[in-house]
Order: sequence, then C-alpha cells, then structure tokens
Amino acid sequence: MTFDQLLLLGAIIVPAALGIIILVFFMNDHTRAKRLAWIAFTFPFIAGIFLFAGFDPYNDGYSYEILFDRMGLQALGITFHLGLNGVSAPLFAMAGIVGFSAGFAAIKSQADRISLYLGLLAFMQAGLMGLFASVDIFFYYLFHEFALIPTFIMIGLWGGRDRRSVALEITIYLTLGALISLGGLVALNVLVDAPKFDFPSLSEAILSDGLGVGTQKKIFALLLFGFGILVALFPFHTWAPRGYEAAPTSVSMLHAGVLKKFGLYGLVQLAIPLLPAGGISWGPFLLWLALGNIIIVGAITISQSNLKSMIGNGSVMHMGYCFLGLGVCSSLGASATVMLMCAHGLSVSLMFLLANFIYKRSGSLEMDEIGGLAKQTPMLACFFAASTFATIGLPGFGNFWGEFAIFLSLGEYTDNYIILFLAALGIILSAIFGLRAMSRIFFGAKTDELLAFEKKNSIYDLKPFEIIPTVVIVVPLLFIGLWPRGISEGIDTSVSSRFQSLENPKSNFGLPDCCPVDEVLVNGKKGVSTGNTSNKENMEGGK
Amino acid sequence: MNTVDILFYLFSTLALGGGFLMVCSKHPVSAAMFMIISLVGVAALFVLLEAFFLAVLQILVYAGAVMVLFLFIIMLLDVGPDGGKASRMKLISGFAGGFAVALLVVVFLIMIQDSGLLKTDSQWLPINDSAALTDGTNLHFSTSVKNFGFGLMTKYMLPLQISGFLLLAAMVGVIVLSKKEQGTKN
Amino acid sequence: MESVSPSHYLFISLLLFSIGFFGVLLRRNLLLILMSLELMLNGINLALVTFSRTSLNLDGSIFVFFIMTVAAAEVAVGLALLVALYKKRGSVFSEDMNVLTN
Amino acid sequence: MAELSSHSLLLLPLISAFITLIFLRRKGNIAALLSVATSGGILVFASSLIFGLGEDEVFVWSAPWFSLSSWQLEFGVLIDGPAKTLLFVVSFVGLLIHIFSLGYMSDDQAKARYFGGLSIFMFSMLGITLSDNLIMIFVFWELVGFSSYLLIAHYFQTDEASQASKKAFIVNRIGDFGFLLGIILTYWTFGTVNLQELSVTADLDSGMTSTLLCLLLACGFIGKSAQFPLHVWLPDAMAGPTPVSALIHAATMVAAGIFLLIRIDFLFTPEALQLIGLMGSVMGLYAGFCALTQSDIKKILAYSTLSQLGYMAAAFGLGMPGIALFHLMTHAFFKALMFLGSGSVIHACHHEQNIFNYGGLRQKMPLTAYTFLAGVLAISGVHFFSGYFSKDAILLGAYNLNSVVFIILYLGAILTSVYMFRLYFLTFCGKPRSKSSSNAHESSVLMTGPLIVLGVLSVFGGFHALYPTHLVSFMLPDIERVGEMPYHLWMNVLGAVAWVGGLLISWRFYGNKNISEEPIKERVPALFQLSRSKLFFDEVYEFYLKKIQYPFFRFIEVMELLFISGLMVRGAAGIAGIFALLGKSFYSGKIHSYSFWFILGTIGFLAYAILGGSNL
Amino acid sequence: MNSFLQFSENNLWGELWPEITLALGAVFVLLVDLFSKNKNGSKNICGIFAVLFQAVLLIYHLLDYLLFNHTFDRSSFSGMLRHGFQGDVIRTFFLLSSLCVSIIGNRYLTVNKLKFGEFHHLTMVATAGLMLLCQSNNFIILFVALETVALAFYPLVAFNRSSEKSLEAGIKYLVFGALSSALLLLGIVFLYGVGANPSAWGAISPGDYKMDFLSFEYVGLLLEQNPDNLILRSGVVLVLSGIAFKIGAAPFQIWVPDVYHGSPVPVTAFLAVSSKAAGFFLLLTLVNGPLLGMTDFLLPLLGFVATFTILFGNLAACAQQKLKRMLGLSGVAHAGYLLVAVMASMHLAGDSDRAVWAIYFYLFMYLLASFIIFGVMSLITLDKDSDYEFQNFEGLLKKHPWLALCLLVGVSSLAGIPPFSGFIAKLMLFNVAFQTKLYFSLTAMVIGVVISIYYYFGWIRAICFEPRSRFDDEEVPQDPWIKLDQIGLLKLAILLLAFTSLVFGIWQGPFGDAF
Repeated sequence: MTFDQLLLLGAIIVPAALGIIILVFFMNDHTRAKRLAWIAFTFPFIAGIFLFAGFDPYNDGYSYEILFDRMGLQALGITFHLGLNGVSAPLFAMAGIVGFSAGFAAIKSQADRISLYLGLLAFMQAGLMGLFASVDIFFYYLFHEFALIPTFIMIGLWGGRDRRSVALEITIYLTLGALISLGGLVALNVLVDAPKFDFPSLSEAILSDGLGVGTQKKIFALLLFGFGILVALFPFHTWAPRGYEAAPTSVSMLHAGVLKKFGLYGLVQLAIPLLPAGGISWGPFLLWLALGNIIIVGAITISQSNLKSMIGNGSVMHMGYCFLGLGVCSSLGASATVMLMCAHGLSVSLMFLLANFIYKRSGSLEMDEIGGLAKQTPMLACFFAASTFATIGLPGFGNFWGEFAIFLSLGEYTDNYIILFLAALGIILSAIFGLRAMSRIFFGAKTDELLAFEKKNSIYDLKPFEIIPTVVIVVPLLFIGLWPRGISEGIDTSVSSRFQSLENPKSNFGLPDCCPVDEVLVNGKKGVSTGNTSNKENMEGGK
Repeated sequence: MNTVDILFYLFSTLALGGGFLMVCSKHPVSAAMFMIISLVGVAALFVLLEAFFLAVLQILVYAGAVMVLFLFIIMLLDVGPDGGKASRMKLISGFAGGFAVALLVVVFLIMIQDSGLLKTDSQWLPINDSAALTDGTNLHFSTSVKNFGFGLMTKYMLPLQISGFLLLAAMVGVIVLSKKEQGTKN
Repeated sequence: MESVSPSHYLFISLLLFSIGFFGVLLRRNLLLILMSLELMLNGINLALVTFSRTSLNLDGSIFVFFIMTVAAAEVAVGLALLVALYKKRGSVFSEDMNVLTN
Repeated sequence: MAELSSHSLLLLPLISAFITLIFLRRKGNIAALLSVATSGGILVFASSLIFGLGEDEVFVWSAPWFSLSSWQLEFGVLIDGPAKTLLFVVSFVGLLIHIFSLGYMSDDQAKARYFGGLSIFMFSMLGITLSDNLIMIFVFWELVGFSSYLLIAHYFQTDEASQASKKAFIVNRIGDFGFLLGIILTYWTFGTVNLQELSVTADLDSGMTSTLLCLLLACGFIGKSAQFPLHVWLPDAMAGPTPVSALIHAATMVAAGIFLLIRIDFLFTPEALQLIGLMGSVMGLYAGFCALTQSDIKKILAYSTLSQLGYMAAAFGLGMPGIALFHLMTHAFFKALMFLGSGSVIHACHHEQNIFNYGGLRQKMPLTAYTFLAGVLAISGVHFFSGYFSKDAILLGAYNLNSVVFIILYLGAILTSVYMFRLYFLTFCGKPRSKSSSNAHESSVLMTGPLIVLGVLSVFGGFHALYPTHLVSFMLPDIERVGEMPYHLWMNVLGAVAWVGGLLISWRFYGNKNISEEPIKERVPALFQLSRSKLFFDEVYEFYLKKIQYPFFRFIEVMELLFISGLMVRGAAGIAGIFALLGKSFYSGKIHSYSFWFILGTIGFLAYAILGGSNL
Repeated sequence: MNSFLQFSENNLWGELWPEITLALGAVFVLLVDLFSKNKNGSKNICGIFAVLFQAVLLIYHLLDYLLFNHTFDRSSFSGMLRHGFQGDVIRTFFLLSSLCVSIIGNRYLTVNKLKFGEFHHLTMVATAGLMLLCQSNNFIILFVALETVALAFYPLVAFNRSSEKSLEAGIKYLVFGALSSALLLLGIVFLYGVGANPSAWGAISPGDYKMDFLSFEYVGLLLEQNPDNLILRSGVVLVLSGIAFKIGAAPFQIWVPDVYHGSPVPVTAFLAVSSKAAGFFLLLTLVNGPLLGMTDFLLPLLGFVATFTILFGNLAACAQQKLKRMLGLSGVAHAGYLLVAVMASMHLAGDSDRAVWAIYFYLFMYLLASFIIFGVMSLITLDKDSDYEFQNFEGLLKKHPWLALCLLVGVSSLAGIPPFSGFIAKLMLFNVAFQTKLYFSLTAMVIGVVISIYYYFGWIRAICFEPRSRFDDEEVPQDPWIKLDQIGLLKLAILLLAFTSLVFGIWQGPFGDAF
C-alpha cells in the first residue's frame, strides 16, 4: 500500500476510530476529547488537499485505488473499493476542508457535553470522506448513512428551536429518500450482471449488456426521487430549511455543504451515465422541478426574516441549479454541476459558519433585530460579504463558474430557452436575498435589540480561532473562482468519459438494438408524460 | 341402513348434541356434564371405527381425568353461570360468532363436497389383524394394542420421549403456577 | 339413504371442530373456552381416526395418542393458570382479562 | 512587451487590492499611497501598451482559462481602437481621481477599504476594457458591479448608502440577467464568444444574428449604463464618496455599457440599433428633465450623466459608434471634472450637498469654480469646448439620419444647458446661503491639481487632432463621416441657440438672486412635482416591491406552507397517524375480539384455498 | 423382529446430542435447584449453572460443527428428523438465544424474587424442543415438538405469578396457542388423511413409493401431484395459519402485543427471538420442501399476508406508548419483512440458498438487536407491575452512556439504519425480494420501514435527548436506573452483543460465502 493509499484510507479510518475512542473512553474528559478531535478533523483535511494536489486530472479511471474484496457481501459483488476520480477528488478535498472548518468551529464551540458532540461529528466526517472515496456503490450508500445518522442525534441534542420535532421530521423524510434510492441501487445490483457492484464495473456491464428503456426509466425514477429527497428537490425540500435552521452550526455546515451532495454525486456518477435513457426521459421533468427550486424556493427565501432559515432556503434554491445541470443530461451540464457542488459546498458552509458568528455577536438570528454590525466587526462583514457574493454567483468565486456553465448547458437545446430564462431569474432572486441580508445585518444603524445586547455583551471582531476556519473555506472558494482549471480538468476528464454514451450521437444509450433511439429521444423530450406511461412497459425489457 | 349406520347417527348425535349443549349451557357444571356426554359419543364413534384402544383412552384420559379435573376446578373456584345480563353486545357477538362458524361449516362442506365423497359410497377396507406390523415405513392398522406398542417403541420412540419432556415441562409449569410462594411475604 | 361413509365421519368431526370454535367465540368463561378447545381437539382426533381407519394405517392413530397427551397437559397448565389468575383477579371471565390493553 | 504590459495592467491593481485587504487594513495612509502608486503604474503600463503598438495595430493574446466538455474558455486580451481609447480614459482619469481621493478622503476612517475598493474597481474596469470575449467581459462586468457596490456602501452606517448599494447591485443584476442570456444565446448561435471570431462570423453571415440577441446583450448596457428602465440606481448611488461617483458613476463604469455596445457593434440588426437610438435619446431628454429640479448637487450631476449616456446610446443607435466613443471620452473628462469639482465643494462645505445651501463659492474657491465652469460649458455644448464637438456631432448625425431622435436630443440639449447653468449659478454665484458655504475655502492642491488637468482637457479635449492617432483611431472614420454631412452651419446655429437659451433661462430663474428655494415650485408646481419625482419611477418601483413582489413572495411562502409542508408532508403523516390509531384500536386486549380475528383468518385462509389459486 | 431392529437402528440418538444434553441439563437444573442447600443466599446457583451449562454447550456445539462434524444432510429416526449444515446453524441460533434468555433471566428473577430452577428448566426444554422442531421432517415430530415448546412457554409467560399481567398474558397465550395448534393440527390431519389414502379422497397417488405418510417428502410428492385438491389445499393453509400464529403474521398476529406486554422481559425476548425464528425456520423448511408443489397457489396468499403484516404491525406500533407492546408490534412488522423473503425463497426454488441465508442473517441480527434491547430493559428498576414506557429511558445517554450506546445500537439495528447490522439484513431481504420481482411487497416493505422510523426514532429520541419539559403539576417519574450493581455478566453480554452487531454491520465475513 502506498503512502497515498494510506492517506485515503486514513482519511476515513482516522476520524471514525477517533470518534469511537472519544465516545468510548473520553466521554467525560473534554480536554483530551478535544485534542483527539483536532487530529480527527485535521487528518482528512490534509489528506484531502494532498490527494487532490497529487491527483492526475487526465486519468479517466480511479487513482489511489484500494480494494478489499472479502467484506462479506462479495456474493452481491460488493467490495470495499476506494479510489478517487476527477469528480470525486475535488469533492473529497472539499469534504476535508469543510470538515476541518466545521470541526474547528465545533471544538471551539461551548457546546454542552462536547465530547459526545465531537465524537459524533468525527463519525460524520468519516462518513463524508468515505462517501466520496467509495468506488463501490454499496459503500458509497453506507457511508452516506454513516454520516447521516449522527446528524439526527446532533440536531436533537444541540439543535435550536423545535429541535425535537425537526429531528423527527428530517429523520423520517431522509430515511424515505434513502430507502427509495436504496431501492434503485438494489435494482441496479440485481438487474445488472456485473462482477462487482462499483461504478466502473457497472458501466462496463451496462455498456455490453444494456438495460431496457422501461427498466432504465423506472430505476432512474427511483434514484432521482430518492436522491431528490436527500438533496431537497422541489417539492421534497421542506425538510431542509427547517432542519438547517434547527441544526447546530457544524452540522448545518457539513450537511448542507457536503452530505447533501451525495444525491447529486450519485446522479452524476451513477444514474445518468448508467441509465442514459432514463436520464433523457426524466430530464425535462427534472428541469421543471429544478425551476421549482429556483423560482419558488427563491421567492420563499426572499421572504425569510431569520438568517439561518434564509441560508437554508437559499441552499435549497441553489440545489436547483445543480439539478438543472443534471437535467440537461449533457457532459457540460454534469461537469458544471460538479463544479457548482464543490463551490456551493464551500460557500454554504461558510454562510452557516458566519451565521453562527453573527449569532454570537448579536444574540439573534432575526435579521430585523440586527443592524449595523459592520462598524464593530469589519472582518466579519468582509467575510460575510465574500460568502454572500460567492453564493449569489459573483465571478471570482467558484459558484459563478458552476452556475454560468449550467446556464450555458441549458442553452444547448433550443427547447430549453424558456427554462433558461426562468432559471436565470434566479441570479436576481439570490442577489436580492443575499444583499438584503448583508445590508440588514451589517449596514445601516444599529437596532434597539442590538444595542440592548451590546449593553450586556461586548461585540468584538473575529478572533483568530474564528478566522482560521473561515479562511480555510474562503481560500479554496477563491481558488476555484480564479483558477477553475484546477478542478475542471479532472472533472472534465471523468465526466466526459462517463457521459460518452450520452454524447455520442451514434450510441444506442445502452439499449438493445430492437429499441430505436429516436423514440427514446422523442419520448424524452415530452418528459412528464413518458415518465408515467412507461409503467406499462415491461420492467425486464432489457434483461 | 344397517345397525352400524344407526349407531353412527346415534353416537354422532350424542357427540354433536353434547358438544353443542356444552357450548350453550349456562352453568359450567352442566357444561362439563354435556362435555362428558360428547366425549363418550366420540369414544363410541372410535369404537365404530374399530379403534378400540383409542376409545378406551378417550374415556380414561378425557372423561376420566381431564373432565374430572375441570369439574374439580369448577367446584374449587365456585364459578357460577355467565353473568345474567344478556347485554346486546353479547348477543351481537353471539350472532357474529354463529355466523362465522356457520361460514366455517359451509367451507368444510364445500371441501368435502369437492372430494366427491359425500354422495358416493366409499369402501371400508377390512382390517387384517394378522398382517405384519409394518411394511417397513408405515404401520398397519390393527385393532390390537400390540401394534400401538410396537409403533411407539420403535418408530415413534423419539416423539414418545419428547412427550415425556412435554409432560415434565407441563408439570413443572403447573408447579410454578401453583406452588405456594415461600420467600415472599405478602 | 346410503350407508355411512368416511365422509360422514369427517363431517361429524369437522362439525365438532366448528362447535368447539363456536364455543371459543361465544363463551366468556375461560373454563368453558378451555373445554371448547378440548372439543376441537376431539373433533380432530375423530377425523384422524377416521383417516387412519380408511387407509388402514396406524400412524394416524398413534398421532391421536400424542394429541391426547398434549391436550391433557394443556388442560393441566391452563387450569393451573386459571386458578392462579382467579386468586389474583377473582374471576375467570374473559371480559375481566383487561389489564393488557393499549 | 505588450503582453507583459497587459498582464501587469490586470495584476497590478489586483495585487494592490489583495495587499490592502490582507495587510493594510489598519494602515489607511499606506494603502492610499499604494493605491495611487498602482494607479500611476497603470497609466504607465497603459501608455506603454497603447503607444507600443502601431496606430491601427490590434493586439491579441489569449491563453486557455479552463474548459468543460465542449466549452472552452480563454483568458484573452484584445486591444483594438476602442479599447485603446477607453484604456487611456480609464487609466488617466483613474489616476487623477486617485490623487483627488487622497485629498478628499484624507480624514476618512476607512481609507484602506476605500482605496482597496478603488483598486478592485480599476482591476475590473481594465478587465472589461481588455477582454477579448463576452464571458470575460461578463466576469469583469460583475466585478465592476461588485466594486461599485463596495464603494457605494462606503458610508454603510447610513441607511441611504446601505439601500443604495443594494439597489445598485440588484438593478445591475437585472441587466446582467439579460446580458447573461444574450451571451448564452450568442454562444449557441455562433459557437464562440470571442469578439474577433464573432465579428468574422457575423460578417460572413449576417442572418445569424437576431434582434432578440442584440437586445439581450444590450440589457447589460442598460443595466450598467443606467438606461431606462433600469436607471433608478444611478442617482441613489451618489450616496457613495464623491470621487467614486466621479470615477465609477460618471467617467468609466457607466460608460462601459457604451463600450460593450461598441465592441459588439457588428452583431446589431438595424431594428435593434433603431430601438437603442430611440431609447438613448428619450433617456437624454428624460434625465435632463429630472435634473432640472434636483437640489442635491451630485444628483444633478448623476442625471446629467444619465442624459449624456443617452446621447452616447443615441449615437450608437444612429450607427456612429465612433462618435459615441468620442462623446464617451469627452464626457469622461468634463463629467469627472464636474464631479470632482462638486467633491471639492462638498469637501469644503463639510458634506453639505444641497445646492440651495451653497452660493457665492466662486469667491471662496475660485479654482474649483472656474474649472467647474469649464465643465459646465463643455457639457452644455458651448462652441469649441470639448462637449461641443462630440455632442454636436451626435446632433448633426441625428439631424441627418433620424429626425425624431434629433428633436428629442435637441430638447435634451436645451435642458442640459438649463440645469447645468442652474447648478453653476446656485453654487458659485450669489451669496452664501448657509454657514457651511460661508466657511468654505479652497481645497488642497491634491484636489485642485486634478481639477485643473481635467479642466484643460474639458476645454481642449474636443479637438481630436490633438490626440495621438493611437487613441482616436477608432473614432476617426465616424468623425470624418459626420464631417462630410450637410447642414453644418445650421447645426452650429441650433447648438448656439440651445446653450444660449439654456443659459438665459437659468439666468432668468436663478441668476444673481438670493433664492433659498426652488422658484419653479411656486410657479409651476405640477411640473416641479413631475420633475422632482423623476416621473414617479421610484414610486412605481416602490409600489411594485411593496405591494406586488413582497405580497406575492409571501403568498408563495404561504402556499408552500399550505400545500407542500402542510398537505403533502404533514398530510401524509396525518393519514399515517389516523391509520396508526385505527390499527392500535384493534389490539384492544379482549380475548373475544381476538378470537374473532382467528376465525376470520381461518375462514379467509380456507376461502382462499377454495377460491384462490388456479381455480380463479 | 426385523422391522423392530430396522426402526431401532434408524434411531440415531447420537445425532441429537445437543438436544439431549440440553434436556438432561434441564433436568439437572431442577436437581441443582432441589439440592442447593442455602436457599436464600446463593439462590442463583442454578442460574449460574444454567448459564455456564448452556455457554459450554454452545461453544462445544460450535466447535463441533465448525471443526469436526460438518457433514451434510443426514436423516435419522426413520426420516423423522433431518440434520444438516442449516440444522447446525439453527441449533447455534437457539442455543445462543437460550443463553441470552438465561442471562437476562437471572437478572429478572433476582429482581422479582422468582424461582430459578423452574425458569431455566423450562427455557432449556423449550430450546431443545425448538431445536427439534426445526429439524423435524415429519408432522408428528413437528407437532409434538411444537407443543413441547408451547407447553414450556405457557408457564414461562405466566412466570411472574405475582403479576396480574403476566398471568393474563399466560392465559391469553394459552388460549390462542391452543387454538392455533388446533388449526395446525387440523391441517396436518387433512394432509395425512388424503395422503394415507389418496384415491379415497379424490386425489392422485404420488406413486407407490414406500414412504411415511406423515413425512415431508411424501406430502411434498402428494402436493405436487394434487395442487388442486381442496382438502389438501385446506390442509396446507391451515398448517400455514398455525405457523402464522408462531411468527405473528396477520391475521394471527393479534395476540402479540398483549402477550409481549405481559410476559417477563426475558420471556418476551425469548418469544420474540426463538419462537418467531422457529416459525420461520419451519416455514422455510415447509415451503422449500413439502409445499413446493403448491408454490403458485401459496404465493399470492403469502404476499397478501406479508403486506398486511408489515402495514398492520408498523402502523399500530406507531401509536404505542408502551414499549413492550411497541416491540411486539414491531416484531410483527419484522415478521412481515421476513415473509417477503420467504416468498422470495419460494421463487428461487431449487436455488433457494440466497433467500434462506438472507433470512438466517436477518434472524441473527434480530437476535442480537432484540437481546441488546431486552437486556437493557431488564436493567430498569420499575415499580411493581408497571409498564415500560419511553419516558423511562429519558436521558439515559447522560446517565449511563455505555448502556445507552448499546441500546442505540440495538434500536438502530432493528430500525435498519446503516451501518448497523440490521441494515445489511434488510438489504439482503430487499435484494432477494427484488431479485424475485416481488415489487409490490417490496413497496410495502419500504413504506413499512419508513413508518417504523417514527417509533424507533421516538425511542432513540427519548434515550438521547433531554427529557421533554413537563407541566408544573406533572409528576416527575422516579429514576428507574438504580440498582445496577451485580449484573456484570449481563452488562458484558449486552456489550458483546452490541459489538457483534456493529461488526456485522460492516463486515459480514462468515456469512459472505453463504449469500
């Protein structure tokens, strides 16, 4: 095992093991727990950066592969297979970065029973790293759940308003989504005769055997809606803002920033390239749902008065862009989505982090009760401005390239112009809510509430231990914005090789010869209707 | 209509009637009595079927032991008749139960009907008591107790042993449930 | 009227079974419910003997032997339970068995 | 050499901004000096770039920035005629304003932030100038908007600045929305966004472009140059420091809209051109009308900027991009001059901005007054001042090409002269009308120096022959074209009538009298109201925001709560809950009801045995 | 006398050594109980003996079949029993379960001052019966073993005779147990009646094999020949209804909450794990053996039953406040999931291993999770005869983090939350169900699992989160987590189980090759 492979494995194992150690041995010894937590969050961070830096962007396969093929479920083709490709490497690094920042914030937070908190968070971090490092689809799912479960407990224990009911609601909602997507994955496992249940083997098997159009559509629907719920696709999004509003900062950061990318990652790596016919036929439908995210949730975001719920809604809104990129089912859209995923993960977690800092300084998250903070906290204001402008897609920050390229991919088909038009309205909506928050919180005169708070507490600018987690996120955000090539090459290589079947006009979408491609395409354009009528088709058409 | 047939109808009337009256009688003691009649009727039917050993067992075990136990407990607990208040719920549940059971009977009837044997006359095969005890796998029917003994001691040795443990368990169970508690006060 | 066939015996036995079931449904006295259960077993025994006799196969009859054993043991345990319960509750009526509920 | 210069041009301000942001946050003076030095460096590099190339030489350089799938984005530099002009204007005016800022902002608390913002602005503005493709222009376009936001919000403690900055960015975003769509449409129509490739393709097949595409791209111009209907942000943007207003909201950034149009001139269809011309001319008139009654010195200048931008748009619409660029250049000089002049006045009067509280400042600060007068004369189109050449060229062109546009523009010209002289009279003539103006004194040399330089340029900047050909190469053909047009003399007379008329009118109302409030208010109250309220645009937008958009968004939120959170999510949970209670109620603990389950189960099973399976 | 010898030679008692040892051990426990001198001080001497005895037996059995004796597919007792690899796995399962019951039982008995000897005796007899039951290949053995188990269970359920609830549960279990065994018996009788004389009952004889009429092989042949015979069909469904009672499948699941509610904690666990598992092992043997010929007939029935069971169990469990009732109903739901897998194994006839192993794995995971849960529950000190409720667990994480974590592992595993072993088990079920295209049942399963999250999460919430705020006049319950001393073995067992459960969630090595 080379050093790189050890790093990759360590990025998962170290936080998990330290999480266990903290939970088991240092439940009451907060000082040592914190010390261990430092390692637990720093190691993946360094590993992520290091592996990303050393990653060869022109390798369309996986780098740093690790394979244990006797984990128990080998009969189902399930192996413990780790590796990074162009899509997962930046996300892996992003997970490390956000995790470090969130962990930093958590260690410095004054949470009650902090050892438990840190232990659970370390678990979550392990799951997040594993999620993107998994080549095997089963472990990809497993790691997601591994990260998801502590979320519920942490929301319930350290959450804000309504935490009990929120924790319950999002648990049930997300379990539903996870199960539906699991159904799709199981379907793939059963129906595709691949030697191994991982991304490359499945693609190979599907390319050689093919799945029937009807089957593809059905499995895609399962994956789409399962993942859709997990990513807060309209109209399954209501859990997200409520959850993020209630969750403690680090959890919001990790969940909204990283964990939620699970579904999108699955769609990019798995659903669309493996089930092209499904993707094409559901694509238009997906586009309209994504518009729901952008326009409707965007409108809702504007009418929020609570900062965290605004950020939560905003992140749901921006998920709409990601879905748009996927809905067009082109490699441009998909790569753009991956770029946006990386950037959005950073920017939204930055937002949550800063929201916490604001809360510490104003005692409130209601934007009407804060005002004129910038005078005493210029640094905070500066960073908040950075995160706001990143969120609303200002060039120079990574989000811009993602959003722009997604719009560009929408223009690929003339049919999509109306969608393009509506989607682009989103840039206005996000500017409205972002700047409103900025000006309400930091500009203008101080509110009475803030003055009252100021009497009891001193308002101070960011301390070094607050600056570090912030800068850790801002720097990569700027890096992506200024040097998009840094991540785009790898993404492009991977996505292009995966989307070959979609891009190649002569490809038959992995279908048996009996099914004419034109029909799929024609049906695909009609979108909604085909999704429903496809039930009549035989499920096992391709098998 | 020969004698056996008449006896069959007589005994089956006894068994069914006893059973029905047992179910319907108000007082538990009379119910137990009807039950005994029913059991005797069944025993008689066993006799008609030439299962003499089982008939004897039926009388001994059921009428002799089980029903006595029942009567004993009835007396012990001094249980009176079901509460006199014939509430509507009782009536309704009675009707519902009757209806359900009637449905069950209909189902059984259809079942027997389908096998086509209620109409046709089927053969009662003669019993050959002198035949071998077994054909190697199955035991031959016989009126003698010897065959029973053979079967229980050879082929059904294991179930017999298990029933021994079954009885032991039942015994221990009864002890658990009825032994006077010594350690606990009050 | 044709002569008695195995079906007749079968029918009688099933009727006994049904009457027993009816008893379980109808009676509220647990003693009588136990008795009804015995009646059901009796019906089954009758059917078993009938089948055993028709096919000239003794295994069925031996089965009856085991069933009787079980029935007796069941009654013994059941009655012991009833007595214990009666000591606690002062009743053997099923409607009084109402501690275990939602 | 050119490559190095072009890179340095971009890197210099960027580095300066970063250094300021990271190291010099508390050291305002160093930051200021760094910024000024940077700006000087920019001018040096810009000059070396402009003059290092041949007169008509076009410099092209590009490197791949990044690529996704089929889409390749290049980081490219294209320096052609208009770019050279704008580069000169930006770097030159920029330097002057930087110097001016040194004086103006000398006692500001957040100098570092201010000069950092200026550096970012210079970076973005130069980016727009140099970009060789639409996407890069868009990138810098947004960055310019961002720096403008940053600088408008300089006095963020005031609600005014806070609101204005927000408004500016959002309104610009609306324009960018169209611009973005236009770029995407362009990309998918032409397969490229590179300006040179586009021009080649568009020349080859003029049928590829469409009016829709042009108008979408022009949305960017409308937003950035604050044209109708997105003009509302510019007057509010005057909440920022005055040098910022001069640099961004008068001389350079808003002019970038025109520059954009000039760069993509080849895409435009005649219909689109006509529309833009008409819109521009209407804007020229409308803004002039609004400026008539404003009392804030900077707002008057802002409206005059709008009006002049309208002139440029009109020139462009008439098919004379060279003239538009010409006017851009001269306007940059005299408008920057006037803004800086007003800044000097404001600085002297302790941030008093109401012109009715000024008066008689000519005696207190003669340098400012005379340079300002030069600006006023230039903008009013007084003969042989710089504005005269560019503006009369537009008017002449309009006269010959489109009489409707001409009439509107001409009326606008009269109004320009009226409100500019009104401003001059009220500010500098008469007697001081407030304490702050009576205590005013001439500003320092840091501030007057730039004024003088700009004043000279305002006076002589109209003679295109004075400039090196490098700078004006793009304008020359159009200037010659106008020069060959008929009715020169007639136009001169009309021009004179316009400015003299304006002068007389404003003398009649404002000249030499001790007025403390608007005389028109009493005489023609309706007109005053109309002008003062800018034809109620703000009110309409306000109404839209408060009464339509906000309730509508609330409505959507309520609908979401009702249907998605309520009906879909809670509803499903509720139904499950009802079933749960129902299911629970079966487990009543009653032996009897349980035995019914058993008999029902038995009957059901048996019934299935009889009826089910293959029998069915 | 040849035949006598022939039968006797077939009676290979040696094959039954674990059962026999266990039964003898049961008797020995009674003896120990009888002769232990110091009745007050060292009351649990026979408890310790029982635990040790079973532990040794378990280990020895494991070693035996892993190392020495893993021959496959033997039959003994004239084909009445069938032993094999699966039989050994089943034995292990029951021994493990019985051991856990004894360990939990010791705690329960001590707390409630009940008799040790009888309890362990009954447990061990029941376990021996269960082991035989699942290896039976003949309906008589099946019945007798089943009744042995049942008769051992009736007193166990009512074991705490000072508790009205326990007694009531006992009588309910007895009445419905007897009823269901009557139904089962009637079914067997039908099968026997037709089988012994097929021509007389309108059936086709399966040929002149010399076979025991009550053996599974013969019934299998018979059913294959006569899938449309009504008496046979009725027999089959009646047998199934008897098994449905055992596993708690709708509509014979109705007794479950009451009996679970009333029984002593260890017995509840025993019922939930062993009794239910036995039902499934039996069902698997039947549907893949004698009932194979009826597969097409049975599938829709089972599908309906499974769906109904899943929904009924889960929905009713949602509204439950009392933990044991909730666990009972959730057990019903689990039975529903397993039924789906049984259906799958019927589809996979011939190559049934996958589904069968999925069920085995599921049951093992269910065992681990259940005993963790019941083990922790048995540590509560409650007021006499009061119910276990969610609020008893409030703040457990704060008070006893280790226990709480173990309990969390158990509950999450039951809920099927990854990465706990319950998830892998459910995944296997999903997989086989999908493989056999049981989409409808699969949908029901998914819905069921989602609903189940509600109540499992309710419990997790109680464990982890701080107590909900109470009204002023609301009585704050006494802390039930006192008297936790002297339970080292139980704690250790719980920890071990939790650890095993966790490990199996990620690494299923031993099962890997079987899947």
